Amino acid sequence: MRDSSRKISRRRFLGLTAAASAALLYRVSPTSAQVPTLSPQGLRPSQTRAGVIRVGWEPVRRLDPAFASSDSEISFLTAVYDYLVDVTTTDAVAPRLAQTWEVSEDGRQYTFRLVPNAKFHDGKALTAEDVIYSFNRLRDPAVGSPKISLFDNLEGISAPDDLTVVFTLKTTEPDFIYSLTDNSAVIVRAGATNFDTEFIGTGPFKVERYIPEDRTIFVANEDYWQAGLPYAAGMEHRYLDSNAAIEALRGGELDVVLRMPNARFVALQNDPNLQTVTFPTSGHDALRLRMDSPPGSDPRVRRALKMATNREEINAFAQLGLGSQGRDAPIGEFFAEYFDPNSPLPPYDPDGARALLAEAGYHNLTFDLFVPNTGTRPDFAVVIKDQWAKAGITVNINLVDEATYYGDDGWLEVQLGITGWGARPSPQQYLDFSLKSDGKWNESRIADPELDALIVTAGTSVDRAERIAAYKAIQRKLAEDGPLIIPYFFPTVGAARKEWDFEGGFAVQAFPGRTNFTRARQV
Amino acid sequence: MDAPILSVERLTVAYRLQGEWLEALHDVSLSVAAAQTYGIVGESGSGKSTLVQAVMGYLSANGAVRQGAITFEGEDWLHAPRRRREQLWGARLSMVPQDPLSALNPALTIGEQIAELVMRHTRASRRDAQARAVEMLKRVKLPDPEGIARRYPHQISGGQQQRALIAMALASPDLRLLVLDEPTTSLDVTTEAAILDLFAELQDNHRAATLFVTHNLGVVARMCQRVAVLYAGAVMEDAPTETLYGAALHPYTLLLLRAVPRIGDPTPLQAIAGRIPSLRQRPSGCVFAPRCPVALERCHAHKPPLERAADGHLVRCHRWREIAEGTLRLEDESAELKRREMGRAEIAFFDQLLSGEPNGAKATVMRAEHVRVRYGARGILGRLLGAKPPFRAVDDVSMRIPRGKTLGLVGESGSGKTTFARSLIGLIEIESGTAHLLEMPLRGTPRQRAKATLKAMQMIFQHPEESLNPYRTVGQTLRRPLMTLLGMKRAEADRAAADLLRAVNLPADYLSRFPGELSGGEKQRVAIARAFAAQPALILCDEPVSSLDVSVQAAILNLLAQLQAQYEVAYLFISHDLAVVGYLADYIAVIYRGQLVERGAAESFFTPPHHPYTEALLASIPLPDPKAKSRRIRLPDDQPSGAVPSGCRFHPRCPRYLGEICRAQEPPWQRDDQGRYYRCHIPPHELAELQKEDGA
Amino acid sequence: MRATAQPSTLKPIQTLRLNLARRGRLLRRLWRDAPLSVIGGVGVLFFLCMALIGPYLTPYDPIANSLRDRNQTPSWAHPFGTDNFGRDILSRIIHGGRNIFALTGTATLVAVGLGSVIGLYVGYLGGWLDQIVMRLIDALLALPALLLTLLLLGALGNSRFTVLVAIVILYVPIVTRVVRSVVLDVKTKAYIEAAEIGGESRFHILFREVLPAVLPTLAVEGALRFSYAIFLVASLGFLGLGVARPEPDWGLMVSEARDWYALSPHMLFFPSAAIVALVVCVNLMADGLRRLLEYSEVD
Amino acid sequence: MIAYIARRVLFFGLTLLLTSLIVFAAVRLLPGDVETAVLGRGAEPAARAALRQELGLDLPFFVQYANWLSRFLQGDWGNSYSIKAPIMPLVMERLGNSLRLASIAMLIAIPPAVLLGLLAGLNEGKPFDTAFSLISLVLVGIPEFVMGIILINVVALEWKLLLPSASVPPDASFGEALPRLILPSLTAAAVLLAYIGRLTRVGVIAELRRTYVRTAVLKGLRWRQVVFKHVLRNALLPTITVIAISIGWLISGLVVIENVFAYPGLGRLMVFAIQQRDLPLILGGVMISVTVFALANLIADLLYAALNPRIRLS
Repeated sequence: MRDSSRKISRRRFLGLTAAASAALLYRVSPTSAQVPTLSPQGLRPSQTRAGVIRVGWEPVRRLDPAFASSDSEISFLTAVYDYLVDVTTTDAVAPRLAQTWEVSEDGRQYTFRLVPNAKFHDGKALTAEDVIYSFNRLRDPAVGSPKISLFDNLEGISAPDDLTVVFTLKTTEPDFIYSLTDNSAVIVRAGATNFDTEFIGTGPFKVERYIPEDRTIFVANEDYWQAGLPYAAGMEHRYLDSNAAIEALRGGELDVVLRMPNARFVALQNDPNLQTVTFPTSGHDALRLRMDSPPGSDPRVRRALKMATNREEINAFAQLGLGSQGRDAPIGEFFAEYFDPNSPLPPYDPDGARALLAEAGYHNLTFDLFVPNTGTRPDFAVVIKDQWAKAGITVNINLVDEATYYGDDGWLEVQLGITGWGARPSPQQYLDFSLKSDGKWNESRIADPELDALIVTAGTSVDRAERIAAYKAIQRKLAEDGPLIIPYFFPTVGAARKEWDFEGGFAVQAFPGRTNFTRARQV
Repeated sequence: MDAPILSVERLTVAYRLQGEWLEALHDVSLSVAAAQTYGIVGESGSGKSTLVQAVMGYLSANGAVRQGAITFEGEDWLHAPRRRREQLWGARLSMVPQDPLSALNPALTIGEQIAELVMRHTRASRRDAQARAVEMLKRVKLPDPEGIARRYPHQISGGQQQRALIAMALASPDLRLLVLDEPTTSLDVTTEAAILDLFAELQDNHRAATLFVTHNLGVVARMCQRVAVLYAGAVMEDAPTETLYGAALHPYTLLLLRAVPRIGDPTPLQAIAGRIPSLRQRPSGCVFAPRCPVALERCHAHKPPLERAADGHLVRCHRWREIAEGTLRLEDESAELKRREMGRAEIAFFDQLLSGEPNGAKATVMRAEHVRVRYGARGILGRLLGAKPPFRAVDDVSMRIPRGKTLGLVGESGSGKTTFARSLIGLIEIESGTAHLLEMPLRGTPRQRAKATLKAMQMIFQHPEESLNPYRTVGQTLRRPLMTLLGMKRAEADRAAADLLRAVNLPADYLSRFPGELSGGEKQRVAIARAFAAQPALILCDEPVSSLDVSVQAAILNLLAQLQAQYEVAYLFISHDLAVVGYLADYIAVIYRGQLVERGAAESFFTPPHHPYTEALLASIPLPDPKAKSRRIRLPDDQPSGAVPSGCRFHPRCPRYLGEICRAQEPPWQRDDQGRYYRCHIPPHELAELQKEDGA
Repeated sequence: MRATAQPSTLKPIQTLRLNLARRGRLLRRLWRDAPLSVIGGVGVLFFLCMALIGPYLTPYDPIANSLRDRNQTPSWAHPFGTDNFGRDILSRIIHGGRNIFALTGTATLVAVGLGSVIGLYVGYLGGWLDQIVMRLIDALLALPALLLTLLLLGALGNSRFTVLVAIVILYVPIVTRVVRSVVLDVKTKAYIEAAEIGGESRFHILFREVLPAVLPTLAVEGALRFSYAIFLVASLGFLGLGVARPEPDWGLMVSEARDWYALSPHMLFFPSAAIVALVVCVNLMADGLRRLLEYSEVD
Repeated sequence: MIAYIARRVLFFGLTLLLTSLIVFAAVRLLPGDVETAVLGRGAEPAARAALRQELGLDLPFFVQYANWLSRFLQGDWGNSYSIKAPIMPLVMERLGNSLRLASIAMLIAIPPAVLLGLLAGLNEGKPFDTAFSLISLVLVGIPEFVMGIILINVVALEWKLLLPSASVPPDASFGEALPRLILPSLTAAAVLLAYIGRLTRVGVIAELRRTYVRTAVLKGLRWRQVVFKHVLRNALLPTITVIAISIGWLISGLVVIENVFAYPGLGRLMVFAIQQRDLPLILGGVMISVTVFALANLIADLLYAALNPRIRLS
């Protein structure tokens, strides 16, 4: 179903959920939990590997990095290949195949030094050429990867020597390095083509057997460049829908399940045999109103709507309290340093809202709310309908099939809609795409020069403080009378059987597929 | 007479149908002694099958003995526990059922089915049992007993199956009681005769008591020393055979005997009015009263007791004394039917199979010339798609029927008589040859035929149950032909339909009835009415009475005769029963294996010489008269669906088989001095001689 | 024994034309022999009524949500409790039932209608036409029901209408077969031949003479098809096919409830129960019809 | 007999041919363009055209069909669009799994079904029969997915008796596989049992009414003999056919069951294939399951003929 419409590819890039099955909930994009934060020389004494860790995923379709997108697919890549650089939960970029790197003065040149001892599964040593091939492949229109525009700003890649790679940009872009952490940006063997059948990477696990629609069996990569990793002797990905996965987990048939409906997760939380975690992410659902036509064009209306909305309740209902509270801006506590917890949100006050609307000349206002029928968006819509009713606002919910919602840019046209936004390592893309007057997907048609200026500063300034200030300013503006209502940020959840101990604690990446299991040890 | 093997006293059996108990047998008593054959005669609904089940101690689940007793060899058989009965069944008392094929297990070989009985009751080993089975099969005169023993039921002919069942019934050495439940009803006359001989013969050596249940007065007359006449669940009369047929005292018995057609006896049959009461409508008084021409008040009011008229002669009638004294005569109410004598010309017309002179044409209703009909498909593809192998059912049959006359076509099952009729009316296509109806060619299916043709020829079918649509009222059924063939308006048609009903002696209010509410005879009357609706010139009567009870059959035959006189319609009357045909037909043709073998005017038909086959037929018919000694000409059982023999088709079974010539050449038509034609190599005078010898 | 037939032993089709008393007799007899089948019939009627008038009785909108009472266990206000959207499960089941009846009912009727017409002609005419049609039917029947349906859903798009079409395509062959077999038996009966030689039109013969004999069997077959259709639709709903959220569909409800099994099992229980109950009732009813048919064939 | 066998085989082939035509036609009707499915998005028109050429998509329908058929018969089933792998081995492996499940289900279902049906038939109208009829009726009425969910949650998760998911390790020995297969098999078996049981019952009752049974009884045979030697012989013949037919049902049932239990069977593969509009995969899968079904019927027919003297000796 996922591949049925070419629109989806852009959605993937956007990180919007492309799920159509009830099982698939959110897809969010890279940050990182347990990247190897050890220096190349500090190798731990290799120890006996034990146990096969069994992880439940929805079935994989494409295993070509250029096209892989679902958690299960990315998880497969994470196991078989390595990224050049990874990101941590704290939004910091971490070394992986690149042990060190520096950015040139003008911020247009990124130079990476590769680890010396990385070998592909077929024994060939990793060289700069492989890195260059991997990224050029993503940029090659002939390949047709949806990620192609990630590297629009990339001028070229060069290799002064076998272990050094240099990326040259057209213009400065502080967040460029995040593009190198993209899900698809795994390093493949130079010249490799048929990724759907040959799986040769430098990663911690080798593919022993891939059985489409059933499972993949991995074995530990004995001479993985991070000596001693992985701890497990093997890993198995089982491909089944979330219901079956959860039953299997509870029945001891699986060890880890990272994606499931909230309801399921809540139920699992009090299972004695399981350890569960939830992490906040920057992925969120945004209710947005078009500002280029009444009533949205009237700031009082936008403010009134904010007043009529009880975000806590929405979070509690739609996310069962698992999500982190949103404040109507795409910047949440996930971006700890940019987040402003006391932006001037108007307090919840239905009657106030009613009055304000009346003042604006709107009595019994009526909206058609368009909602993709996936994830918790319907739930969100349902609560809004309920809450706004108290402010005398009527909402007619139109649940539409997701493909239809995004199909033919309908989502950009509707007056009032709920759009899902996947997690991103930096808030900048949200702003660039949807809140700049010339934004690629400016759904709300917001056109505020002041805001535009702030967004540019935030996106380009090399001065950290300046950026932070800009981000906070943006949140303030959006809080007062912005076109968005963002009640929550998705959690990412995970459940694992207690038989497994995760070094540094059981953690799940914002994009669960990026979670790697090299440090899981059987107890 | 020594102690009876079986004695039934005042037996009353009832069935529980939808919550109410309905009596099927009422106060029936009888006793059978060793070596005695005791006949039970009864029409359908008389309760004879119930009696059989009761005697066998195997009533169906919803039946129960309400009162009375059954004693078998002095022991209380009625209350014998299941185990005990299992010991005696097959060992001391056994039964020969009515329909042999369904009575045999299709999945077991004949030998096995006999052997298992032997093994159950004697300590015989399997091999011995098998041997015994073969021996029994030999005893019942089956050719190649070993072969038969190894075969499965569907591989042998009906007659052979019945013999096998008899072998099974007699397999036990210490048999005491043999119950024969209509053992020959489903068989052809010739086979029947052979089987009856077999019984008679076997009886002498097994010496068991025999209870012979049948509807056929002829069979009883021939087989039994004593007969009980059963009607509507009660014994009407019970007497030694001679007495019963000679000096019956019960009106029912008397009427029944007058209702049976007898070979070569033109006197009108006497029908019994009304219908046999169903279980629910049993009268409170004498069960026969409603149909009895001489019933009085008390007959309707009180059930008459079963009285001893003379030694060993019991009768259940309020007025038997009057009958005995001769003061009460039963008037003959059936329509005055005098047989129409046939003139030479007419006979000549019939004799001339292929119309030579044109003047014959105007009299001709139907003429068929060299008609051939084939079943099944040739062609390998046809076979692959499941068609039967080709088989010629009618082979070069020619005949002519003049206006208002009846041609009787006689033959056993599979002789092609029905096929011929169906081919005329278009239900089967004619392979070759031609047929004309009033000089209109008979070709193609009814749909392809002109209204005029359809209108001019109609058909009466064998089974009343099937000839009327159970979902349409009599009115609807009769209305159709009037509207479609005569183009009447609805109202007009309804009126005409009512007239038709009256014509067949049914009340007009039957128009609103469903066939389910009619008795067999009544259904057949409606079918006849429908056939006459379009006032056809020719009606094909396909065994119209063979599935009816004697008392009803007579009425139908008379009705047909009367209608013919009235409407001047011609009949092609098809039957397996020479007596019936002889009663109605002006001209008789005998058909064997798709070919006419003998034909001639009815009045002179029954005097020799005859084609050997006809001779065998005649000899086989059991006469309803104990004194009549039947001539012993028997045919070997026909083989199941064998290929058509070369030369004379009859030669494999022919008792007068000459030799090579019969196998080699088709016999020519020969004419004897009475002007009868037959197809045989034996010249008339020789044949006459031969047959006289046997006759004497 | 050939006891001449009594009014009470007439074919069902006739009893319809006959007076209530007789029908009453039949039913009473049925009640005595197989009370369950009567109960089943009543059950089906009940479901039917619910489908027809239920929607007007239920105070709740099957789609509207009310947060305050989500995931409520059964209570007086919500006899079957509420789901995760606070929708009244009873109301949803009732509306779902309506959809099921509408969909499977129509589908079954169409299939039975088409099937019997084809069966009548093919069976009566016989010959090559018959052979060809039968081979086609064999071919169709060789396709496992669900696969064929999935195939069509893929081909014609995932909609209720497609499901309807699928059911029709699935059941026409089966019905045709059944009807044909009856026709083959009936057409040899003398009364049909009598009609033929009476110059009756083919239409008259098929629909006036033959059809009545087929009807009883058809009734039973129809009932069976109906129950299978319900089954199929439910299964599709469960696989998320043929229906879209938030439509109240029993199968879909079950699959949705699966997420909530641990938190509020009643969400799973009631729709499942509804499906089972309805299917069982229909089967029982079919059984009853079959018996009525048998009665008519007794003596 | 020969004619009978020939006929059956002929029909078998004919049926498969027609079915393949139907399926092929249905698949061709599927929307969503093949090129995108194969080449992925953003492929140049040139490449697309080339592919159309290669796949012969621009040929007339019947030519396409003929080509496909000939290749199919030669075992060249092409590559799956969605899973970039040759179809035949994939389908065959899945078929194997499904058959494993099916056969276990039948092993569980058939013996008791026949036995219970027989007993019920022999005790028609008695309490046992009534109970059997009712229970089987209910079983028939429970959809596989409901049954499956119940079994999983109660047997596997509450009672911890068996394993909830049916995903069996690829080279697991039968022993290892069994505990995982029992639940799904049971689910399938439940309906199967009821279905076959009911029909056996009907068959037995019908046979008991036949006249030859009376003959057998009146030979004085013990009831046991009558039942086992006479009635069963004939009553069980139709059951063969019934079982063959129920295989068809099984194939459908498994689609649901495999999805409930996440069992890597053909059914699950088909649902996926149809969702993915993976034409060759759909064709391969459907055709193979059709063949299996038709084959089962063929075998049943021949077996029936072999066991039934009326056909064997005609």
